[in-house]
Amino acid sequence: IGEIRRFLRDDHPVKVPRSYKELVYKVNRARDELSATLGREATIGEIANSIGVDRDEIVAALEAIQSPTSIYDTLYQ
Amino acid sequence: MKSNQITLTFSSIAENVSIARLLIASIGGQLDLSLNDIEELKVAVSEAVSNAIIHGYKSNPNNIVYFNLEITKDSLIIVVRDEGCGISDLEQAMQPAFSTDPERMGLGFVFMQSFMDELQVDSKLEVGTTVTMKKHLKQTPISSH
Amino acid sequence: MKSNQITLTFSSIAENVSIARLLIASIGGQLDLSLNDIEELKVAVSEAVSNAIIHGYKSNPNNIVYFNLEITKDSLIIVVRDEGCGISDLEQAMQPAFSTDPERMGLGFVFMQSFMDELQVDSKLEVGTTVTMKKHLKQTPISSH
Ligand SMILES: Nc1ncnc2c1ncn2[C@@H]1O[C@H](COP(=O)(O)OP(=O)(O)O)[C@@H](O)[C@H]1O
Ligand SMILES: Nc1ncnc2c1ncn2[C@@H]1O[C@H](COP(=O)(O)OP(=O)(O)O)[C@@H](O)[C@H]1O
Ligand SMILES: [Mg+2]
Ligand SMILES: [Mg+2]
Repeated sequence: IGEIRRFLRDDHPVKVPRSYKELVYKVNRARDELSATLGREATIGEIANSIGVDRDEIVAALEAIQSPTSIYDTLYQ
Repeated sequence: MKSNQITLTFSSIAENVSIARLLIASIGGQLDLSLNDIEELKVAVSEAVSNAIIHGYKSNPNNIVYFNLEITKDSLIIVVRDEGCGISDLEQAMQPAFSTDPERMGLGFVFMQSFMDELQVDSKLEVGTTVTMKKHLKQTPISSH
Repeated sequence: MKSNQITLTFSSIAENVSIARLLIASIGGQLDLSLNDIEELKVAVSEAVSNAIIHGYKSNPNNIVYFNLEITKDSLIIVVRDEGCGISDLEQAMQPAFSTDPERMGLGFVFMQSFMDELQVDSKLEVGTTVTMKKHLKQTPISSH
């Protein structure tokens, strides 16, 4: 799996504008706070409302910061 | 959410996996799912589309992948289809950790199966492969916007 | 960037405008365009797709909008097509500030024209409207608007 991770990382250089990273940071914080308050997973609409952005901005930011590597990292923990 | 029909067809190049992911994520957004559910949909779609490109079409960019979404009152139906080489032994192909490529992990179908509520694969040698995945939708909670 | 063909067809509902926007933004990112260029592409696409839904199909959700992208070595070609009511007087429709709806600004075609390098509109009453927009790639774009 280490081999594959390295392959994916080298093969998919992803440029991520800083604004996307900042947005994803805010999204994750809002998600944690809302989920704690609501006692369930927050929906993307609830997160979007709480930080004042469109749902599709969240969608675009999450895809932009997502490298294939991070998928496998998440799934194989 | 209103019923909705979306079809995306694209050249079988790796860059387009991200387009299919964006599309399903945006639909997940319309359906007001959780980020976790959206991530799972993206993984299931990535795996199906990657299989079409890598296995079905052997990464030949001159082929076309068909990606179809249908949203009804109570479900999201995703169809990924290729007109590629097909799968000779489907039961074997769907087994965890089975891959015809020693470099690969053989977990694509496992992810599709575990992240979606229903999975059906139809395949015919030299004709192609169709993967149909279904996610049941809960009756929408009150969303405020 | 390799040549690429992408076709998106979708129900004529307002929510789908944002899918077309996401898709063109992602392609703009793949083509390594500037954020400004990407923003302009999103506006041009929104205007064309909104026109198809609002004017072409009078917001009837049971119709289909066709959105086609072709990327070649030197250009990005975007086609937005509807099979709706068509435009009776095209020259008039394309004039700045002209709208058949008093509530609207009549600037859609103006944006498409100024943000894209080429714009062609073909329309036939009761048959539909096809908007073809082209952006030249690889030339340093000196924004002129
Ligand atoms: N669309 C397809 N066309 C042809 N063969 C396929 C297709 N999808 C899957 N397969 C076959 O099924 C096997 C298992 O697929 P999967 O579980 O995704 O694992 P992996 O992609 O890692 O090999 C593949 O190795 C391939 O032989
Ligand atoms: N796809 C279409 N189908 C039918 N009529 C259209 C279409 N696109 C534009 N039109 C007509 O052209 C006019 C001008 O379009 P536009 O410049 O986008 O302004 P607006 O949308 O604000 O009215 C519209 O008011 C409408 O009458
Ligand atoms: Mg696979
Ligand atoms: Mg308009």
